[in-house]
Amino acid sequence: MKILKKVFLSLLFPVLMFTAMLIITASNSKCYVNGDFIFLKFDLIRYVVLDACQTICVALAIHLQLKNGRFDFSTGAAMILSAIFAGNIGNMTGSPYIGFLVALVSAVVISCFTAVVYMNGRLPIIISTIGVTLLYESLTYLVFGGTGISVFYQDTRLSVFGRMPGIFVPAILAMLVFTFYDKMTVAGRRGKILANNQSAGVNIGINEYHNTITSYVFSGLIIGCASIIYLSQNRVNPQSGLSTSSVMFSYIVSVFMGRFIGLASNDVIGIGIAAVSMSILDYGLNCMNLGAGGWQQIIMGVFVMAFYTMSSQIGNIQKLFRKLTKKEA
Amino acid sequence: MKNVKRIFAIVLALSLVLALAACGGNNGPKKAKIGVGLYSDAGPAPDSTKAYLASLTEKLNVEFVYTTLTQTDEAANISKVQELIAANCDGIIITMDMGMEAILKECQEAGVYCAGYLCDFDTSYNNNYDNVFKNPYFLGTVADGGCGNELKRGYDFWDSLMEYNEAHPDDPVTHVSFTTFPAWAFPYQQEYVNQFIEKCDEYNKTAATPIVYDPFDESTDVLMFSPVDSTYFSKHADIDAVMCICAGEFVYGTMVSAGVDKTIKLFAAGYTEGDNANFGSRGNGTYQLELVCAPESITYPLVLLLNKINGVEFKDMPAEAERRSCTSFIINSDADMELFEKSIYLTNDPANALLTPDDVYNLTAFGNENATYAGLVEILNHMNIEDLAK
Amino acid sequence: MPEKLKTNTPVEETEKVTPLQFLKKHVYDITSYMGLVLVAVLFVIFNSGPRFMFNLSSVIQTASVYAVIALGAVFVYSMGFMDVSIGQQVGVYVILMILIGNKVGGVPGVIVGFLAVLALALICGAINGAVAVWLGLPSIVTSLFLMFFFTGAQVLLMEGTGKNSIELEQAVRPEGRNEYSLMLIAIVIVLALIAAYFFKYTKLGKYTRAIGANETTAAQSGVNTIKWRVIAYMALGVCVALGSFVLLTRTGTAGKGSGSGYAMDVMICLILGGMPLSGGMKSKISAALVGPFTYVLLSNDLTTMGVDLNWINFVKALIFIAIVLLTCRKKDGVLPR
Amino acid sequence: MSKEQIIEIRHMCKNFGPTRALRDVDVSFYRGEIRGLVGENGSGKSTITSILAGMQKATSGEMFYKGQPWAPKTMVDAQRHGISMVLQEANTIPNCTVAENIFAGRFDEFSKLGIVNMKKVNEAAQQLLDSFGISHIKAADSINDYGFEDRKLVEIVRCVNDDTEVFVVDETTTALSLEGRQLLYKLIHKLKDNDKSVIFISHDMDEILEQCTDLTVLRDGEIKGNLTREEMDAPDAVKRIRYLMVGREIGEAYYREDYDSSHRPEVALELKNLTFGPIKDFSLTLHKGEIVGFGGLSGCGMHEIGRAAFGLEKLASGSVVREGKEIKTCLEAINSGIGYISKNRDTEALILAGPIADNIVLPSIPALSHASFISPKAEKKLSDGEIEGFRIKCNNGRQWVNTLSGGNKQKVSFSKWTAKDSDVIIMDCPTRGVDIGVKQFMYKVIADMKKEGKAIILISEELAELIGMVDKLIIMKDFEVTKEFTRSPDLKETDIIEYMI
Repeated sequence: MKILKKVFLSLLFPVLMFTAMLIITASNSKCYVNGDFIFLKFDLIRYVVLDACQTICVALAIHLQLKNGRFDFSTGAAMILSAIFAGNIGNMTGSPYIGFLVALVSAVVISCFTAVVYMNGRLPIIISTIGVTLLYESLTYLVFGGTGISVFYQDTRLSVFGRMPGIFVPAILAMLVFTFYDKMTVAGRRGKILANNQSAGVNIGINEYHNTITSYVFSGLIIGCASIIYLSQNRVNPQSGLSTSSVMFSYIVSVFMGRFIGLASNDVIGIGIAAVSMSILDYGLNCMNLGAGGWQQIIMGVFVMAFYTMSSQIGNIQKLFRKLTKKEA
Repeated sequence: MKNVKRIFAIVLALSLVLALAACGGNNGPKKAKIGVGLYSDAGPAPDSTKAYLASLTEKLNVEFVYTTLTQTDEAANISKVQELIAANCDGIIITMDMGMEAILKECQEAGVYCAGYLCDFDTSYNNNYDNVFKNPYFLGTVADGGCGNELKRGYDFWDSLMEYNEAHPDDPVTHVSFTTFPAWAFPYQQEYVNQFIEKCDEYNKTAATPIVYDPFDESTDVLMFSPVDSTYFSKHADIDAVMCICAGEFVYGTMVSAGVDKTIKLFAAGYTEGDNANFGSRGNGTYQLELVCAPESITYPLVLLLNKINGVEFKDMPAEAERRSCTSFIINSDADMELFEKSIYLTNDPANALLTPDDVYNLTAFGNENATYAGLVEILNHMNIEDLAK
Repeated sequence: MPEKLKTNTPVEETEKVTPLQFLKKHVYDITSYMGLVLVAVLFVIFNSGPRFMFNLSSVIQTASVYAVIALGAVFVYSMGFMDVSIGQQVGVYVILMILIGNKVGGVPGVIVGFLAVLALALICGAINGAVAVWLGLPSIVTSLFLMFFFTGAQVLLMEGTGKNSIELEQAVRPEGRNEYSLMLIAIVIVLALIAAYFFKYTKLGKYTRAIGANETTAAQSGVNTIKWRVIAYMALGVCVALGSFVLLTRTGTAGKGSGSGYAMDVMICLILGGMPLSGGMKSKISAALVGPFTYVLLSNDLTTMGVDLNWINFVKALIFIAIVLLTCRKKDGVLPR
Repeated sequence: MSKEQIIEIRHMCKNFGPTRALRDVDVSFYRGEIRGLVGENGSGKSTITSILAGMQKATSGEMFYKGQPWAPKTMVDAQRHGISMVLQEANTIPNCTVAENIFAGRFDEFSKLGIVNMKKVNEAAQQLLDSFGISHIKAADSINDYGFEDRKLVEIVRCVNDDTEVFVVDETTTALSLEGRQLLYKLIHKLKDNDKSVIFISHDMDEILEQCTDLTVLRDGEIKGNLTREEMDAPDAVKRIRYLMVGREIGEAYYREDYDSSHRPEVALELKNLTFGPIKDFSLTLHKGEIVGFGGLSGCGMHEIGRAAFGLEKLASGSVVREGKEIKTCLEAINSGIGYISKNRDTEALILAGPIADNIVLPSIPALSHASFISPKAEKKLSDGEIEGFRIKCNNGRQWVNTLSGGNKQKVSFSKWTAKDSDVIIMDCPTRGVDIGVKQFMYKVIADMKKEGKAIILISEELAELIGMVDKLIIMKDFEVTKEFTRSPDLKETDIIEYMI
């Protein structure tokens, strides 16, 4: 009974989203081509899978640090930089697997560097991560001739991790890594304690440095997963002027939403479901030719606001849940 | 302390340069510095342009500084140009028609000449001709694909398609769709589509198997400089080929993720790194046409700028700045691609350039008394794929 | 205080402050001022040629936009908040000013356009300040919302015109370059004086700093925190509107990308100027003047010094990290968040 | 009786920048004793114990533990070797389970290759809780489900185990209600009886005299005296200890000396039928020149009444009225001349990261503002007047509050309202964590305020203070008023306590 309820509450949002988009697209003439209703096509599933997997990876990477009390501004830049390493080396060796490996390794190294700057610099996290973001972005102009990488996603042999079924490998890996870190490792448990009461955590003997670096190793792994997908789906351009922050901000919707949906189950499932929901929304907008324009941005903005409002009212909502369950009992 | 040392070193270096310049006499062209505002940080076109220019520095006694302009922010472009002026540039080559009037005011104020490359300055040409093209500090521009009344790119696409169908009689392309960049950025791309349609309609009157085209749809087929929608191939069901008037990369990625890269052909204007792997009969065989502008066409603005800087002028120099078309590489066969792969565009090796430093030197008014503007314009007509074979 | 309790007990001897201690205490201010002096000296050295005045006015043109916005942003940053929507707001405002200005025509058009934009900016300030409190959101979320909203609005507005670039018909800047520079300097100085007055000698500055230092305490000491949050964001709004106007005077045109990156640039300017991102009592208005000029001069210096384009960002990043290491480093205790 | 020495400290010094917190301290602790440590704020009590328990390092000096040199790396390191410490502030971690709270520092004992076995952790934690006789706390529950008392108990469980040889209680009792104190007293006496050593730091003289077997007095980072149980039982012990602590005669005048409970006829503040949260239908009339005191355990609702009177609580019904006007927000309260000294001094009453002067003038800014202009001169005059009047120890008004000692901080939060010249002042635990010298000063200020005709609500957990200061004393229990007393020399703590528990 309890499980059924959880499933119901978790699936409520994507189902609503799907139904809403179905109704909206069905009543929009642009969604019919030669009388064919394009919303309900295989494209939907393919798009949702490809898009959601990417979103899940980035959102989990952001969420992992956020859960540890750190808003890491450099996640986007780390992803782009490791994608450039992975893409170029993968392209030279002609192997997507080596590319994946390089993505993981370089993302971990980059993340650890972020952690080292943060810890040894003893700077507020937002300032230190803005600093390393500038640094990583500048490096995108300096490594491999400063041209980013464009051939990787074009080569179907290399871009296996950008398509089905290969895309499931990094996505599932990211989810496993997150769950493993969060639920099973000493570092994850301690991270939670530090996030909730930093000085008490330190006083009872948690080594913050050790904990921070460990958390960055894990978030690095997840960023590696994100970058191999990004690399396999997009041309990776060098970046400047904190432009990678837009990567962060566009995926943060799913983090906020996922934390809210995750109340009924857990974060990973919540973020997964949020990613799928947002992908359905995007696909519906695409069908109506609103996918890349101004309206999509405005809708995103509304979602950011709506879901953060809901998650900031989590306490009240939880109380409501409890009341409801008590009544039933 | 370090800074003091550095400043000392710089002062020393400066005085050395001055001394050298003073002793140098008037044997070669004047030392010049040219700022180049490219449209992108990276990619084969910027890279090969830089490689080509680098090969000219010694012979022409010119130094190049680069910056990147934007397509959407005038104020940013002005700042970039101001930085180039601050870096002591004597001339500036620009690739974006964004805030030109204000940029030229800056140039005029600083006494710096300006010329265009890879850009037809169409917005300025139509809306602001007096302030831009009549400005004495704007020397002219060169763009591929024709400017104004010389448009013919739509016909190139059609010819290329015909060539493909002749080469593949068993599996001809019979159903096509289009993609373009938005009209506000590239006003002629719509015209190219119309050219293609005109040819196609004409062909279908007589042809045994007519070629069907999906009518151009503003909301689906115009790309906002981002990849084509995932729903594009649902909206254009049953097509055999995409006539991509813009860069092919914006379509190819979606083709790959939609799994249609082996079944649908791509005719594209604008080469991206790696396209050659899937060109013609190679790889997935997706790409069947590439239209590329030779980086050597930058010779046109460069020569005009250097003439001004050296205080010389062609006898037949037109009174007002012109925009000239240059021919482009039309690559629509494996053989063409092989030739293209040997060009400076892909090798970044100036030895493969269509023009040697001496050639360029001879095109200038200071390097060759007999050099003419007509001669300079003429070389722009010799940047075809056939010219690579020579 | 009851009179008779006042005794003559001497207040404890004032400790002597050694120069070293003074340096340590003011490392933040000193670093930011030294930074400005250094880049200014380099600027003079590398631009000593005939183009000195030209380059100086280029710097003024670029930096004055940042300075105008930063002068407003100081109020928001001193509360420990930030606004990531500044860039997109600037973009939309510039476009709106042109559209309205051209529709109405002439100088009145420019004025009407500016007033309309000012009204819009004030509304955004109110949203940023009040809605966040009502809905219990961190202020970054409302500004994220506005960022998305204005990104969309800018795209839609420009698509509506069907052009890459729109131009204001009425000339809004003096013809001469030097006159233009003087105009900009005058705007910045006047605005800086006004902002400094409000920051140092009125409730606005005192309350925003108090809110940044401890919002609960401020509320329990008689500060209407919602009201002053809204007013501070509105002050930023006024400055964003003014900054948009200054930006418009540079080119007289606007496009899809106008204003992009300004939110981050303004933040970097303020950090370079010595503004703590957490706000509070160490906030200072001078950051809004020192920062922008340091930032722009630095860019200019690196270009004139002939640093390769690809390396400029790298050098800038290193300088940024070095400055924050000198100024924001927390000595002991737990890792800062 | 010679007791076995367990800890010896030799020549310990500790400097915080230019401040010398400990000056060449020599002290020993023995098995089977409860050693009280007293001294004014900043005298170095907590510094000694925190160095002992591994929270920080000494600048110089040696420590010996069980005869061996002792240099703990962290608190956990110390705890593993048997030295544990409970702090004054709440130190549990919200949003985590009880088990995580107890074992977070010791996860390694339950993990292999960095993977922690939560099941084992929960089991071990429950066992531990049971062994302390607090089985009503469940290890797997979230700590958020438990109240303040229980959380403190969890903290104690976290600190004390079978291996504990030395147990440091650093002002823990100030934060505890009577119940909690009793539990703690039981625990330390049990430890003492088991031949362990307990170090007990407190500001509460009665508590020290009741619970400790030995006493050490510190002043300005130096040991000023040691008292045995016999000496503590001597009739003038309190006076002697105070003398050692302050270094001068305190004099008789400590609390108010008069027993005149009259007040002026004018009503200063009226609470009419307040209902909010668990508090139902509370009414009170406060007159000018009257001190109304509230006493009770920390969770009895008295703090909430204080907040409500200042407009900080959202009322379900009823009203707070001053001079005919209803007060709904703290802003209205301040404007109508009400001041509030929060018990959470560092988080609510003061801007720690800011100058003293700015703190003092903050409520007075509207009055200083003329046509938007606030004169720096007027500000300085106002703040300097208060600094002088309150004898706040500082270099000048630009010095930051977080550099001040607890007592001086509290003076700053008092002076905010005297500067504003508020007529009604609500004080919530105004002397919490403040040393005797400052306390005496504060009492004098309060008494003078009464004479000036100010109306005062004094909420306190210290009964002696209430008895000594207030005209009318209201005792609360479980959010209800159980008894009211009027000022009288005969009022005894024992009369009151029964209405509290």
